[in-house]
Amino acid sequence: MSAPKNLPPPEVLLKRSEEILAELERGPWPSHVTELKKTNYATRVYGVGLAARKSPWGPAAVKVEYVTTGVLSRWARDWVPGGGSELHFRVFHTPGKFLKTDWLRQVTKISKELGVGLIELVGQTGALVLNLTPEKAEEMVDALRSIGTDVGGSGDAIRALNACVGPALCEYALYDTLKWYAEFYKDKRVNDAIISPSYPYKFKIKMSGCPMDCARANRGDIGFIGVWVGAPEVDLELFRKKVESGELDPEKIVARCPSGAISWDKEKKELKIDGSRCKKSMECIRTAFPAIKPGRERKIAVVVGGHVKGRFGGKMGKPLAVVNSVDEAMDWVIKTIESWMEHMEKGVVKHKDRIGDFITKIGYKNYLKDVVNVPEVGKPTLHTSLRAGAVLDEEERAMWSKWVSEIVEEYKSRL
Amino acid sequence: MSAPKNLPPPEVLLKRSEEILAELERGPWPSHVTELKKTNYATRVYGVGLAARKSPWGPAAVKVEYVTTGVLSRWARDWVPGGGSELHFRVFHTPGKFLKTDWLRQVTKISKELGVGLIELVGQTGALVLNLTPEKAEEMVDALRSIGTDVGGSGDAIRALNACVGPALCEYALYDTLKWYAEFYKDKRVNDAIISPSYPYKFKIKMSGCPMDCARANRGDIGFIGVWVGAPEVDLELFRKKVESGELDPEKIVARCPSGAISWDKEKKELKIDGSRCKKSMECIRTAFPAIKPGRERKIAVVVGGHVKGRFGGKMGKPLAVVNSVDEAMDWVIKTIESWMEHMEKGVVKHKDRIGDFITKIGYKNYLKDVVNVPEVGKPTLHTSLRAGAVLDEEERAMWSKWVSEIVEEYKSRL
Amino acid sequence: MSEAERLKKKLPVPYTDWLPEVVKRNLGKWVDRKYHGYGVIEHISETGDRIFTVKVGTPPNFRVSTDTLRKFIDVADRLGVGGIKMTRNGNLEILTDSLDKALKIKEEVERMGFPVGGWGPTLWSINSCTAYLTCTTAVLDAPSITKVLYDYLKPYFTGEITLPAKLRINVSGCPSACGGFTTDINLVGHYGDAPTYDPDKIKLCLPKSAKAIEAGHVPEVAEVCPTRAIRVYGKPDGSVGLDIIREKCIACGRCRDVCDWIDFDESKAGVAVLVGGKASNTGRGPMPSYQVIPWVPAIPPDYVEIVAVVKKIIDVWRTNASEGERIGDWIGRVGMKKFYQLMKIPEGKWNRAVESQGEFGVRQFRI
Amino acid sequence: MSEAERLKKKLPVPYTDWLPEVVKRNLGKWVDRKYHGYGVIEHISETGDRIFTVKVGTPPNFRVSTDTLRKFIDVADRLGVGGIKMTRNGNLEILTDSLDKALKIKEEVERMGFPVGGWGPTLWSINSCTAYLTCTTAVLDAPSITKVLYDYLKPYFTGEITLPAKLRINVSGCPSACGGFTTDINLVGHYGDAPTYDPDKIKLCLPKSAKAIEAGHVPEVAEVCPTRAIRVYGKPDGSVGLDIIREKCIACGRCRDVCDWIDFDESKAGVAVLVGGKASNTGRGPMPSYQVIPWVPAIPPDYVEIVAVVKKIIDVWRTNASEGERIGDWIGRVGMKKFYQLMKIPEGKWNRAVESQGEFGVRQFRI
Ligand code: SRM
Ligand code: SRM
Ligand code: SRM
Ligand code: SRM
Ligand code: SF4
Ligand code: SF4
Ligand code: SF4
Ligand code: SF4
Ligand code: SF4
Ligand code: SF4
Ligand code: SF4
Ligand code: SF4
Repeated sequence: MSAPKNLPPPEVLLKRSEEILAELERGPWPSHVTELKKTNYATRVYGVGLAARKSPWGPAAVKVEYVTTGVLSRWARDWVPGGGSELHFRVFHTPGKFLKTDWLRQVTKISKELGVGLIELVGQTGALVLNLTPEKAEEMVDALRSIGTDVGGSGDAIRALNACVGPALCEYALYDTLKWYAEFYKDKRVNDAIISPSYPYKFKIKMSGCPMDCARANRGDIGFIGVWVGAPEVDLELFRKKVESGELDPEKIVARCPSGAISWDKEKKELKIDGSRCKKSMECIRTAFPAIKPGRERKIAVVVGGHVKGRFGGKMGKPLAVVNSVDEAMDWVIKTIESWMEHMEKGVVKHKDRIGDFITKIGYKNYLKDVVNVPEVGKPTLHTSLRAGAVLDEEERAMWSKWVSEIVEEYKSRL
Repeated sequence: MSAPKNLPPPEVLLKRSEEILAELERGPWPSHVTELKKTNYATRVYGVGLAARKSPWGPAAVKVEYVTTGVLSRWARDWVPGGGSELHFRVFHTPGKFLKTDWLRQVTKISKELGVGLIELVGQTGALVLNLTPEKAEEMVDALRSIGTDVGGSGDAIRALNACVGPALCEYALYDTLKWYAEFYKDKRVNDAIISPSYPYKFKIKMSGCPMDCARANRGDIGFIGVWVGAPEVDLELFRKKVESGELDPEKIVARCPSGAISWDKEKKELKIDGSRCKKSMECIRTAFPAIKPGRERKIAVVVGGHVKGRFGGKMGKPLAVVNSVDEAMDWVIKTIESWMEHMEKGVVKHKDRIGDFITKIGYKNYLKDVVNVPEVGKPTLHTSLRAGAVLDEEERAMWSKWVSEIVEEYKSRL
Repeated sequence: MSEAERLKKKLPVPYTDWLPEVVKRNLGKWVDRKYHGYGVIEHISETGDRIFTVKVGTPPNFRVSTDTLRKFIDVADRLGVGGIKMTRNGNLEILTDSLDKALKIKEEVERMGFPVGGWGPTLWSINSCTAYLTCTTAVLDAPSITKVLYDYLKPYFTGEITLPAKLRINVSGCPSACGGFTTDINLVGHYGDAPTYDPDKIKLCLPKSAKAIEAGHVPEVAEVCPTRAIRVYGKPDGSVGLDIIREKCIACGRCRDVCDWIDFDESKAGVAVLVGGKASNTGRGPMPSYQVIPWVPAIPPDYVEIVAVVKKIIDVWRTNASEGERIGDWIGRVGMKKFYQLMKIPEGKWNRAVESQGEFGVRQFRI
Repeated sequence: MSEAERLKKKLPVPYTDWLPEVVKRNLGKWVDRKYHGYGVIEHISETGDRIFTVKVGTPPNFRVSTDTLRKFIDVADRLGVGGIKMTRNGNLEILTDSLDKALKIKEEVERMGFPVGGWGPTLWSINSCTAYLTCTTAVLDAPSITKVLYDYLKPYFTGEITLPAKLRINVSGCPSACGGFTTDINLVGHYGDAPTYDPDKIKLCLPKSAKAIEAGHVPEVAEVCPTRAIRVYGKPDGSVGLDIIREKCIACGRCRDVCDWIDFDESKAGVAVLVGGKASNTGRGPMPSYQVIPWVPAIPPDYVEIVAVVKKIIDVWRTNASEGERIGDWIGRVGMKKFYQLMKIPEGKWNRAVESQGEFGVRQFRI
């Protein structure tokens, strides 16, 4: 990128930078600039960028031995007075992003001593991001390993996984999101892919414990969302109590259900939920918990191909299947990735085609049939195949004849 | 078609035929065989078909001068003892299929004197079907004309139109189905197409006055369905009266609404319907009419491409647009047919591709854009285009700057 | 008559000319209606006029002789207002102006042997295509199947026994499904196997010489096949051969529609049963029907197998559905798997249990 | 360290090792929860244990110095149970075991200058990408925009002013939208025009010789363009030329993502505003957001234009939505046209009012 047009002379630029940075330290909300200034991060470079209205950073080529993902390095553009450089690691966050204070102290120690003392507490994908200097990079990797984590998750590879807090704190969790967060990391095939970026593009895995989808699994390359079958579970006694005490207004609960599944019999004080209609909106549950809870028959909905931008624009995940355990979908994840890679070799998928783009290219039906071999959940289009007729062999005809004759037998007396 | 295998000798076949026909005259429901026997229709041929378990009819080539559709002629297959022939006309039914008795007497006269005395009171598409003999064919056409109707509606042409009874008897009708039934016939372009079959395949037009869709417009090549905007209209006073008298159970009405749009405040005896949710299911209306009626802002939903079988299997109509009058859609009908024909010339559409097949072939989005030039109603697929960004020129940027500056002005004091 | 004149069509316009006087007078003015038992509706106009309609069931394929029709005309003249209306589904409605007369009409037509019924939670009618009566492509005969079904299901039409909701049945003699196949229960005749052909006569549907095939011509009989199950090829002797690839065929009959020498083995033919279709926007809205039983033998004249299967479907529905639930709404709620379980239907390639998704009809619009 | 050893990753497993003791003990045993003002939740376990979480807002892009972080650690040790949890949206939760302590924690962090809030009908947080802090492809700076917005919207976070429902805002410096763009309000920086390029340096992103182009090679900078707005061609002198066809460009930045010498004119850059996205299945369910305002100028450090537009969106929503209605649910109900009317937004090519149809997320399944 070239220098901004009409770039003022360095002194002016630096002065303007100072002013803007000062401005950004005012106001009631905690300031990132105030934080930056407490560290060895090149705050001046950031300020110059703001003054020039252009990112001050260009790509640099710092390498860390055998660490092929999770390292990002920049140098200041040539128009930034005084230059500067920046290096940061994307580090595997902890499951549920719980940080025990003793461990966190170790992190701050590493950050302070080997880094520049600046931390992004959680990246937008879910990593822990630590800024550092090139000189200490190798050492920092070792230090992070010594406290049980590592660097990884950038480039054309599996990215930082993201799971909602799930059973660790949340009463709604329908499966153990954190367990599966860990299981994914442990899977050898996933693990290999975390190490070296060789995919057509990035790949993100997101897990939410329930339909609230706090992890935005809906938008992952693959997403897992806890659900239940049928109606939410109602503790009628508790519900009535809450109604009597005025805590709950049953009419409001009925009205807010987006599927019209709930009815309240005021006389009998009976709450009924039609499970076949329930859309799992969580509306009744979040209002009346624990008098209304998710149903007992727990499942996991798997969606695939969500992402931002990509080749064909952003996409919401498409339905893959409803499973009993994340395990059941593990093979699909691998098959999807393998096929995505194969299609890159064939030239169908190009570099920078996300999974969603890949599915768009080969067609959703073909993806389901040929790649993961999963029956279609439903008809995603307005057309459904509507035909009468069958080509049967003797055996099949005999089978149906027999089937019919049993019904004839059953109905004989009534015919 | 060849003769059935193991065909018994003629005497046996005829005897079996008699037995079966006799059998079909028993039972509590009025028998078609009993009717056949009162006419000059070749009942024996029908009976032989049943005995042989194969249609006894093959195509024949009776022509009526300058009548190119609506005439169907058959001869009995060579294995039918005694042979026979059959000819029938598809005749334009009356609007709403109302038959004034004096007119109907004339029809029976024509049927008896020029035909064989057998009538199909309404064909499955909506025609009036009269069986006749080849000798009297020309004469029968003239006779039908003299009573104000005509022969037409078979082959690759516009078929018998079908409209529900609409305003003539039905309190739900949201537009005048019968008027538009007639208008379609009057339109020169439609009229031309009624005369000579030159389409890739048949074309059916169906009109229902309301979402009950008694004319099955949902399944027409083009279908018109009356709808309203927002919520049904409620006459609260009448509704309350009906509740008090026990005629209506408001809880049941709430429960049966498939969209959860209705709420009933028992205390205040208030019925509220959320128009934005209402799916026009007619459930509340049919139960509580006239205390609940269709809304006042009347529209017509147009669907396209429905049919049975076709090349790619049966289809339900796809959404085209919501209009204020059938008139607005007239051009689309013509454009659709023209493009369908053009695509046949280009070899894209083949003989026996219905409109729905044609749309499948060229793509629904392309159909909307290129053929009828109608904006898409909504996103029929699971993917929606999700992008940020714009390429603007000075003028556009100035326009947005100005727009923003007005908001800045408005909010200045609060910033 | 000149060609030009002959080509000009007489069309039923202007439409108001065709309406009985009392209908014309009250066009669009209906403000209420009352049901008086099954089959009789009182239409109330804002003008104070009333029309009573008496709905009469008709023979299969809605076929009547002129003699019978004249009897109805007489009744309509004597007890009615001089008008009959045919419904789209073949019932014959006699129009009159008082409940008294309506009930008398009911009595008279019943005496003629014609049932009065339909509307509400009943069997509204059985639609039948023409099939062996006049049709060349028929595999089975729809009117006789319809007759037998009607005989058994009459109490559901007259309302002696009510149902959870409206029931319509369509019967078609072949997969063209002229009877329609998106209603509650649809019976559709089909080959039950790939078609055969008369090896000699089939030539009438093929080009004469192999050269045409080489030049890229695809004869219509092959072209219309949706699955490319028909292969046409040049033979060494210069003539043209045809193969039907059984594995690809779906027994749709499109080849038969365009070539009379495509044939089938009547002993293998049967009816497919499709259920759950709807046009109306009530309940879960319009939806297509699905083939749930690919093959039931169809043996005239008693068709016991078909009757037993249809009765069982109705029974299973009656016992399990909620009030107001059409078959499709009910299956939509409980799932096709559950329906299969109740019917003990084995699932296979030709009747894979599917879940319909998406909305149809007016529900596709945001209004 | 050997290559093999170095390549082996240390991963945060087994996962229970990472949980604070009291969390581990109550894993999956939560039976109820109570809100104590905004930001504080009491989690009630079937074991009788309780955990109180105090949710603290963090600086833009969730950036803190180790010094500040240590202060939080001290609080968590002193008043909490030795654990902090980061949320997916950058809030810092301190865990403790009594309401008393929770309120003390609230007091202390507020004294440190950090607000406590979120949950329920409030602003839950503003997610910001890193942009000018570290990113090479940034068009605008997201953290500073976020800072200014937070300054103005703080009362919505702390709950001093409540909203109809949850509000999340995402800010991203370029169309890659690392901040995400399917939440309630999304601000996304973009060029505002087709990109430009450095005519000399661009060669680094192109093949050296026209021969490669003739041989069919498409350099990545052209290949990634979704609209084929980039044309690469051989020049007569054997070198390679590049054109950007403005009419086709949608300013997505994919060319820039793979070639550092693709450039833009910062005076034309602006933010696009997308609204109505949701991941949660509440209300009308998950839905994508749509670009409703294609361009708002973004001028640091006060970004008044952006603040005014965001405030107006919030005001229009607050005044018109029903209780519990997220922005997307509300617009879904009243229609985008209505929203445009209320906001007086002119409709054009880049912000065509659309109606989202179809269901997303778990609603795509029949469960
Ligand atoms: C660090 C982070 C922003 C942050 O401040 O937290 C980030 C930063 C960058 N993203 Fe991102 N993305 C980050 C989360 C996201 C997300 C959010 C998410 O994962 O939920 C998205 C949208 C979701 C998605 O993936 O669809 C995202 C979509 C992109 C894209 C567009 C992807 C696409 O499909 O088109 C790009 C462009 C690219 O890859 O070339 C991109 C590219 C980039 C680059 C690598 C651009 C560059 O080369 O300068 C940025 C590096 C900046 C830097 O210096 O680190 N980033 N990026 C986030 C990663 C940290 C982490 O791992 O936790
Ligand atoms: C902590 C967090 C998950 C995590 O591990 O990171 C989380 C955890 C919970 N979410 Fe969430 N949500 C979290 C991000 C999200 C997201 C993601 C996002 O905002 O990008 C979503 C879906 C995206 C969206 O906005 O559609 C999300 C949609 C919800 C909802 C539905 C809100 C709605 O009105 O649509 C609820 C229910 C509610 O608020 O009534 C909810 C409720 C909850 C509760 C409070 C459950 C409850 O009501 O008892 C969970 C508390 C667990 C706890 O105490 O830790 N959570 N929640 C995230 C905290 C974000 C923050 O710091 O503000
Ligand atoms: C007469 C009638 C049945 C009846 O007893 O009422 C009928 C009879 C035939 N139909 Fe039909 N169809 C009749 C309504 C229908 C309907 C019902 C409707 O329109 O709602 C359908 C299904 C709806 C649709 O069009 O999608 C229908 C779908 C077919 C098809 C399949 C069309 C397709 O798209 O694949 C064929 C096959 C063909 O055209 O080659 C067909 C072909 C035939 C032929 C022409 C087959 C033949 O060549 O023998 C039948 C002529 C029998 C005869 O002797 O008249 N008929 N046909 C109906 C027309 C009378 C009328 O105009 O009122
Ligand atoms: C006469 C007829 C239209 C015509 O001009 O041909 C008709 C006319 C009426 N229909 Fe219909 N329907 C007629 C075929 C249909 C069809 C078509 C079909 O069955 O193939 C449908 C849609 C297809 C379907 O089954 O989904 C249809 C779906 C309805 C419904 C919705 C039934 C349901 O439960 O889903 C109602 C409302 C009801 O029954 O409560 C209805 C109600 C009505 C009423 C009775 C309105 C009312 O409740 O006051 C109309 C009476 C007008 C009158 O007195 O003449 N009509 N009605 C048709 C009579 C058929 C028959 O003889 O049995
Ligand atoms: S997604 Fe569900 S289980 Fe997970 S934190 Fe959110 S509300 Fe809890
Ligand atoms: S979870 Fe949502 S859809 Fe299901 S019953 Fe409760 S409110 Fe209705
Ligand atoms: S479609 Fe509607 S208007 Fe027409 S007859 Fe049926 S109920 Fe009446
Ligand atoms: S018409 Fe149907 S969807 Fe609309 S409010 Fe009445 S019952 Fe509900
Ligand atoms: S369904 Fe088949 S058998 Fe019946 S009339 Fe139509 S084409 Fe003939
Ligand atoms: S047209 Fe239909 S019946 Fe004929 S071969 Fe093809 S699939 Fe089979
Ligand atoms: S959104 Fe753009 S500017 Fe922000 S971090 Fe991502 S790539 Fe960089
Ligand atoms: S910004 Fe996007 S659309 Fe424009 S040239 Fe670059 S890649 Fe193509």
